[in-house]
Amino acid sequence: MEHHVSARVNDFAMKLANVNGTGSASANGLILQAIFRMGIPVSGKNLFPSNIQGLPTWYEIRVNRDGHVARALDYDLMVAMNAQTYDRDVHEVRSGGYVLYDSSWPLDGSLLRDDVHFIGIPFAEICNEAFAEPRERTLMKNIAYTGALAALLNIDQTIVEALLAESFSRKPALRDSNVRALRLGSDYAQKHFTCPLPFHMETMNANVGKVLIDGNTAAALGCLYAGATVAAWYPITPATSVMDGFKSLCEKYRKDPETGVNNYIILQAEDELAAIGMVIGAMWNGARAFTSTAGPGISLMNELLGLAYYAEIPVVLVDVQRVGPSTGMPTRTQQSDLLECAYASHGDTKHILLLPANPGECFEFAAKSFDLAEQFQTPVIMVSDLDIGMNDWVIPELKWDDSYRPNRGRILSREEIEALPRFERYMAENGTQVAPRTLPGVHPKGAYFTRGSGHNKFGNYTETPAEYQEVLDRLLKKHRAAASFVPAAVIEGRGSEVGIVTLGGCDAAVREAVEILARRGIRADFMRVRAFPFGPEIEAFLNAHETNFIVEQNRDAQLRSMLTLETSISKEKLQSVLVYGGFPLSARHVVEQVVTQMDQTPVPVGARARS
Amino acid sequence: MEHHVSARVNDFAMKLANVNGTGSASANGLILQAIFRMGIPVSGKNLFPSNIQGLPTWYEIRVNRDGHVARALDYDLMVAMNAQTYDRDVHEVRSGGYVLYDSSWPLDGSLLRDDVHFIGIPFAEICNEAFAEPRERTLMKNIAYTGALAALLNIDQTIVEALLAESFSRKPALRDSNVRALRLGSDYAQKHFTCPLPFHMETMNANVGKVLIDGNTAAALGCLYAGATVAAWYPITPATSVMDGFKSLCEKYRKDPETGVNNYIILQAEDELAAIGMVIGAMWNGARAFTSTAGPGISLMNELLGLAYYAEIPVVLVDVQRVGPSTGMPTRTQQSDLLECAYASHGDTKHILLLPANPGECFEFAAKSFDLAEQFQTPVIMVSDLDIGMNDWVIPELKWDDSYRPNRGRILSREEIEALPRFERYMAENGTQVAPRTLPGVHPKGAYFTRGSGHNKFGNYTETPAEYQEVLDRLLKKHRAAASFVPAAVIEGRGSEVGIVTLGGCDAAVREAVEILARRGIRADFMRVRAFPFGPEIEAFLNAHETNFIVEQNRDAQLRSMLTLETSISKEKLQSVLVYGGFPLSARHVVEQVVTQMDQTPVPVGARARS
Amino acid sequence: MPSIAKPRVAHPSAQLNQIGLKQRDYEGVMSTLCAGCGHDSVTAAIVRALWELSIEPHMLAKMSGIGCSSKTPAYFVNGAHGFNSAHGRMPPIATGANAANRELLYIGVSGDGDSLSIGLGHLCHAIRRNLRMVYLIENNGVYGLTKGQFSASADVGSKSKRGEANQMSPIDPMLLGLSLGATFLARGFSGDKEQLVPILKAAIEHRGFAMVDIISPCVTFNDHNGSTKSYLYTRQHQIEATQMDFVPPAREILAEIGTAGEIAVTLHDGSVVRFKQTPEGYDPTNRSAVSRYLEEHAGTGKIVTGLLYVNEAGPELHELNHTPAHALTKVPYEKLCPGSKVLAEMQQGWR
Amino acid sequence: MPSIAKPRVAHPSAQLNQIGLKQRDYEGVMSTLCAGCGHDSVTAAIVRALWELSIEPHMLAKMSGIGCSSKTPAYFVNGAHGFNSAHGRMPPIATGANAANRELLYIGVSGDGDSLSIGLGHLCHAIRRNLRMVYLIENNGVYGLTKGQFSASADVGSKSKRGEANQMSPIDPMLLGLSLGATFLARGFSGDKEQLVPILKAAIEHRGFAMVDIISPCVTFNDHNGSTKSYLYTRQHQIEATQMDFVPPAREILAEIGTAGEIAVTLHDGSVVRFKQTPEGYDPTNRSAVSRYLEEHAGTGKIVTGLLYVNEAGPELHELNHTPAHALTKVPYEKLCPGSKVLAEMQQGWR
Ligand SMILES: Cc1ncc(C[n+]2csc(CCOP(=O)(O)OP(=O)(O)O)c2C)c(N)n1
Ligand SMILES: Cc1ncc(C[n+]2csc(CCOP(=O)(O)OP(=O)(O)O)c2C)c(N)n1
Ligand code: SF4
Ligand code: SF4
Ligand SMILES: [Mg+2]
Ligand SMILES: [Mg+2]
Repeated sequence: MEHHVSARVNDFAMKLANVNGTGSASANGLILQAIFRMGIPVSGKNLFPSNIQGLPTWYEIRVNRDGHVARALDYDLMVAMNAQTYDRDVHEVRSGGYVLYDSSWPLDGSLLRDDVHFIGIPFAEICNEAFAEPRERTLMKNIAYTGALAALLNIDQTIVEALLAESFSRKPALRDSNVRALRLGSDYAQKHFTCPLPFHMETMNANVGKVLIDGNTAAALGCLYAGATVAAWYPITPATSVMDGFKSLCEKYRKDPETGVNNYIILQAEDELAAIGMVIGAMWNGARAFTSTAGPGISLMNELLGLAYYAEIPVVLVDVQRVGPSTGMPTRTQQSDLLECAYASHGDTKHILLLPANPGECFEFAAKSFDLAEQFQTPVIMVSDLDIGMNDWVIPELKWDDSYRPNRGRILSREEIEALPRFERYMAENGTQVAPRTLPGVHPKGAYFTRGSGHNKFGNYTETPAEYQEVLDRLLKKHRAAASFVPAAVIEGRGSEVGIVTLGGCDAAVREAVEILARRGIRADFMRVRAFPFGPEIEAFLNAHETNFIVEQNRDAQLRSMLTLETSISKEKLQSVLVYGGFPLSARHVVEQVVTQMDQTPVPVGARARS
Repeated sequence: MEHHVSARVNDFAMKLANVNGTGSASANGLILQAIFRMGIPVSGKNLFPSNIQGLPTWYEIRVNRDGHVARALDYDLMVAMNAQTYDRDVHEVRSGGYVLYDSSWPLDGSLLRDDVHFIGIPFAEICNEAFAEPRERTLMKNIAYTGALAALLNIDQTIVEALLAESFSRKPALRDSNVRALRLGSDYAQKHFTCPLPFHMETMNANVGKVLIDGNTAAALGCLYAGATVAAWYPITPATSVMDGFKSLCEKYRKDPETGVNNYIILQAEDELAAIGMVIGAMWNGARAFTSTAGPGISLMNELLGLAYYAEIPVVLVDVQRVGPSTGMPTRTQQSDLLECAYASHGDTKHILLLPANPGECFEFAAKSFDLAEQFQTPVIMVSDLDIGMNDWVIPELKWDDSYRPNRGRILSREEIEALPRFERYMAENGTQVAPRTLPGVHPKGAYFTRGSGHNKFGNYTETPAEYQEVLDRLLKKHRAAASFVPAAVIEGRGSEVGIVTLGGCDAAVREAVEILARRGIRADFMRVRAFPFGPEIEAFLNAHETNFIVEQNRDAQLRSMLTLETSISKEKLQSVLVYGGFPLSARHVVEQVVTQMDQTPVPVGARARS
Repeated sequence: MPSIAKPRVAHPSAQLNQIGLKQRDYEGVMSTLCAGCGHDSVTAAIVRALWELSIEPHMLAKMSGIGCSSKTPAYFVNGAHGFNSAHGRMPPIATGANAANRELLYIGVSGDGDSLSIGLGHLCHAIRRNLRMVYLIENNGVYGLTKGQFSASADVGSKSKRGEANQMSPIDPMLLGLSLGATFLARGFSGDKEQLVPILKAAIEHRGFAMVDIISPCVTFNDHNGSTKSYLYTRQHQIEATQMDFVPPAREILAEIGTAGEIAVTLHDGSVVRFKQTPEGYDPTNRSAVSRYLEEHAGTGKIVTGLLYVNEAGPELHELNHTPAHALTKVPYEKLCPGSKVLAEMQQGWR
Repeated sequence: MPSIAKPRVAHPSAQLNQIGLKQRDYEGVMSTLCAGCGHDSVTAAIVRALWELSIEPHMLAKMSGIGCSSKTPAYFVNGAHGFNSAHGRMPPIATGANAANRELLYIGVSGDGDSLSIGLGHLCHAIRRNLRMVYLIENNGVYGLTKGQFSASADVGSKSKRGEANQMSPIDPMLLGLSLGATFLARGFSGDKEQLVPILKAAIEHRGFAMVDIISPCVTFNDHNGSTKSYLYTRQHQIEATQMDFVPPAREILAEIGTAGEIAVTLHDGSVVRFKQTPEGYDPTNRSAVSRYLEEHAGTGKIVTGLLYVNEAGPELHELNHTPAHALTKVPYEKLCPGSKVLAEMQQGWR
């Protein structure tokens, strides 16, 4: 039986199955980067285990000339390098697709599928012949399959070799063996199989002005550029690389060239309670400070987030979400900390959330977090996720406006304090809900006593209901006032009766879904929420659509819940599309659920008719 | 100018202003108890500061023959024993009311009000003459004003003396000086003023079969009767007396008469994270265990509540709410931990909440918490508050059904395990969402590995989306299934177009408000929500009313939010009445807000017309 | 699906212990740790100690926090319940478990991150309560699972894989424990099972909190030059404070014990541990001498191993609380509930 | 609205210090603590120490957690910012504050509950970081604000007002600190201002974490017979380890110092603290001697007071991190932001 996949250029998906800790991650990154350099829209998704060495790990690459690079669930090619998972890996290839495997050992006959092409290359054998050291043999197997893929998919081998040369510029011997392995793989493929496969790549020009970067590094860059000097953290996947990134950047760009001193301090805290405490202390004292964490850390930070909210202390916190509850699946992605972040802490509390969709926004929003936190004297949580934070994304080059100066909010200068008859901490200025603050060490007249216990607008201790309430009510108004300052929702299309609403890293998959739905005759407008509190455009969009599908990666419809509670929109207008197994979203998930729900529920007539 | 208050029997309110730490609390409790023994419906509300000694404190007593004993805001009598607060205290008496003050020192003329009667009794002088020791003088002043009140209000003095005799049964000298002070006060009042005042008391028979008890003691009793053997806690106002109560009870009733050993253990933990951890460990191991805390503790317990939810470990937690956010006002009441408790922890989580309204329900629900926690293998949070927990309430005597046996849920016995081919931890039994569990120490075949990380229904580690999701989805169904087992809402009245919905300690004030509104021509039905997840009766009630006013003591309409999210009711049907200054609710608050909102918003026509 | 075979202890695998079990009956699922990880060696030592002591598998409860080390309870004794809880929170969870059922043997496995950072307060209080359990710190100076950050036990000057040197003074669980009144302190090395197994056995028999600090190198993130917790470094710098052979009650074979400079420590249940002191006159029951000895060796770069301190007199949690000798979970409900009559009586006082 | 008058220190109230301030310029709002609370005496000692050292009020930051003790920063130096934070979390908040601005003087006031229970882990790590601050534990053996539960520093046998005896061994912050490498350890008694003021002054000058354990009786819940933290008990059992008079840099008045058995400790900034040793030969810089001395007195029921240990050599947080000599908050934004050009350059590498 012959099965064909149609010949397609720059439009396919492949999945690479490996064992973690064997060096495959770098090889896969190399492939991604090579494709990027070929100017083709591409994405790479690392589906890795919570383990250091020895367990199955996958990497997915999608190439799409139209720029749709959300996760594809239909794999044209499976690179099956992990015998432990052959079974499910072979099972996952689309009919007519290809499986590339290590034929050093015979493939178990039961694994074979009629409708799939098997390409066996004896990578282990080849590498064992070519390399002596066990460690090298393992590592080079990865480069060998990279070579084979270069041949099979028409990846520009000179680009791959150039990348190797860059990586090993100071280790020529290593570079040479890498190149050797690469060629071994490529030559073998060329010799034994028709290259390239029907789906393959050709150089394009789509990546001009673009870079490959992960969201956590971008967030770190945002913090650097915003002028953060104090960072406190406790290690946790998938947030750790925010701080690793910040540290590397500081080591390069924050050593004072004149004095040699560090114009920053990074505190590895004893736990997350301490990390957020350090940020509170530093911000109280006038520094720009931040911490980064994931779900368990957010839970632990609950109490102090309430303190910062109530005592009106700026805080910047980056939450890189992973699968919950509890330890959950630390290396898988989800959007399930929204409610926890929005309303963190006992008592009546609301926090500002920024919801980036990609590393570009991680950079932008991280920087913006500091302005908002200082402007509104309150915690700002940038809620990212593992998919955005730890995968490399192709995005337009980051830009910085050199005229930017931090918006420190209302901090009274020495002179302003001097001029006051008396400083009263929680007295909002006319027309704004924000009360000017003073910093320690500036002027004794500016001194006040910060507390998380009941206080009145003068900053004095109170247990009087009216005085307490006056301050608490202002906090609510202040939170609402922030709606005009946070990033507005991204809205595309208008006039449809169906709206599709999403957030964060779902962006690409949902946009693709909107296109697919349109092709299927379902017209929908698109909105991506980018912050909480919600601006008026969000309410207007939801209002303008009979049905809004809220697409999000959690079980409990957390964004939909917030939209229900925090806008005046009838909840009947809000339906849910929920995908929360832990892998990045694919357009297919969205399309299927939207179609099913539209079939089931009484849908606005126009929605289908009009397209 | 003469001002009169109408003569009223068993229908008035008074407020006592004292300095805390001077012994006034016991004197006020004595008055409350005496009125209780006179068979009159009564309530006492302690409005005390977060301080040990020297600050103003108030006590309010309301007497109402019809049983309306929610907080009254109109004081017929002010007992002004604290010169620091004369000003506001005198201000608060209703026109025509009375102020009783210590005339040992002249009253500042500026404090006098024309429309109020001042009764000066030189308590300090009297006591200084009668008693030598400074400590005794301070203490006896309180008993002296008690005596004066007995005369002025017609409190049965023999009852007061009997109470003193009971208290000091083993200290006759103390009893004698108390009685002396009591008579000094009473005699002085009798001699110098017309006694009783126009409003006063007469013996009734309303308290047969009733007791005076605070909610925290009742909760402790519930835990005792449910068979809790392990308690872990960290001190915090207003939850501390739950554990103090449990300890006293255990010391009395849990010492094994045969062996002399303690059939309980109370662990004062190092913090709240530890306290909840200890409960989790004990419950995992098959004991009935609980902890009690307040808002800050709930925040700190977030992470481990998620662990218990996800690993399906029973937990019983009593949250005695106080004013938030942060440290807030620790000695003031609020209902602002609802959202935090319902959705505690990162990731998708929902917890069972029980919402008692009075000490009777604290007892009942505390006991029930254990059954529910074990039946559903999940955290159950009894959300009480300071008003319920720390004030003495008159309630029907607590009853216990001796045929009660703990519902331990599905715990496999040694024999059941033995009979299994293989134990699989998270496999729900047919028809229920609950998966039988095993306890350590029973059988090696029952052993499994409990974890907060991703697991499948077999109890094995997983990172596979479908396997993870299967378990997470069952947890949601399990939570929903609990709706049929939690206490149903209390519903009164039907057919009105307006519903008034409340929870917890607001009960009495809202019922009174419903009556007042009816007298004003606004008919409304009443519902008190008693648990989350919400049963079908809640949805039906909300549905049956055009407008539902949700009355609660927090800023952010937290119960209304939960009703919005967790029922199918249009949120347009739900309006809010919010009172959150920290003192117990009064009917007046409710009536005023309902009337204002009905005037402002387009209200169902029938609501006013029909009454 | 592990990449590596479990390290097997060399012994006749068919040999049965007193309760008729083979050593492999004490094994767990296959390890998914890195090949060569010190923690796997500790697992093997635990298996052996439990087997030698003929512990009934289901009478063991395996407790842990989060970390590579905290995963290991899955790798021993499948027939025992295990609880891989939350980062740093194992001590309170173990406290609650033990409070409920004192009849089980509790073995907690933790890491230096889990115990000395996020869980430090809990650990100190478990020590203070003298909770009866074996508390193992698989100490590698790094956070293994989160890929190599320094932990609070990283030594001054120790270098991370990135080349950075740690500068803060390490927390030594033994010194800390001593200052808090710990009743059993021992240190071993994952690579030296001959010393570790008897230490574990003594810890299991100890009637109180038995803390064992086990230097257990992380081969992936902390076994390179410059690290003071690497195999090489540890082997070179290890000093044996005491060599001991634990003798369980049923088969006290005095013949196996060395002769010179011995000291016998009588455990609470009557079993005897005998020490061969390396430093002349070392006495693990003499608190101030132990303190002095540890103080002298602190910061010298030398790792003192062995049973360092033991005090069998301290009352443990249950003794302090006068609970029954059996598990609280065994007290029948009828004994716990005072019943309706008592309830009515007690309410007489509330009128 | 306090019930009690503030305890006033007897001194000519008009006297000016070097920066022209009166002692009352160092006072705060009126105390709302119980009449006679030890914490108020500590407040008075702080006022005096700050006045004597001529600290500029606004250059002080007052940090605390939650508790009666933690309220006290409101009662001194109105002209300084204060932060009454959350229970147990003061150490990290102070760490962050100090990281941001090292130019201020940080005085943290905590209680034994705040520091030794809920905040214990944080305290240990602040010690480890050698955070430059004065950390006072107003130690009364109870939770005052929550009405008298035992704290972790309650001594064995100490009885609560209810008559219950504590049975767990207390955590001694001094022994704990020593085991963690603390660089300044002192103990005072709230009732002995003559000893406390110089201790506070030395602590203020210390370049690192200066922990002062101050026995400060809770007159309401822990000053009765049976309690080992009561005034009476403390006065009877107090032993002076060292008497000292701190001499600040500007006015070193050697004449005030006693003569026999003196030892001078040179603080990092050159200021000199001289000790009068009560025990012959006591040397607060000799770690192992200190350890031995404390060890000997631990559990004897005798409270050793004085400057117990000092090590001026340990690098503090900022030294460890090579930050500028001035506050990080003073670094201008222009120095912090690498600018658009650098951003473009760095992205060359990400293609
Ligand atoms: C609350 C929380 N914070 C952070 C983490 C991330 N985390 C997992 S393991 C670990 C440290 C493990 O170090 P250690 O205890 O030394 O164990 P090792 O892996 O070195 O054996 C951390 C920080 C977490 N799981 N939970
Ligand atoms: C998270 C949290 N848990 C509990 C409390 C309640 N609480 C307030 S003060 C305190 C203990 C105070 O004891 P200590 O620190 O010794 O101070 P003291 O009052 O004795 O001076 C506690 C438990 C709280 N405020 N926050
Ligand atoms: S990372 Fe280190 S500690 Fe973790 S399994 Fe690997 S070697 Fe062991
Ligand atoms: S309760 Fe104790 S510690 Fe608190 S103010 Fe009163 S005396 Fe001081
Ligand atoms: Mg470690
Ligand atoms: Mg205290």
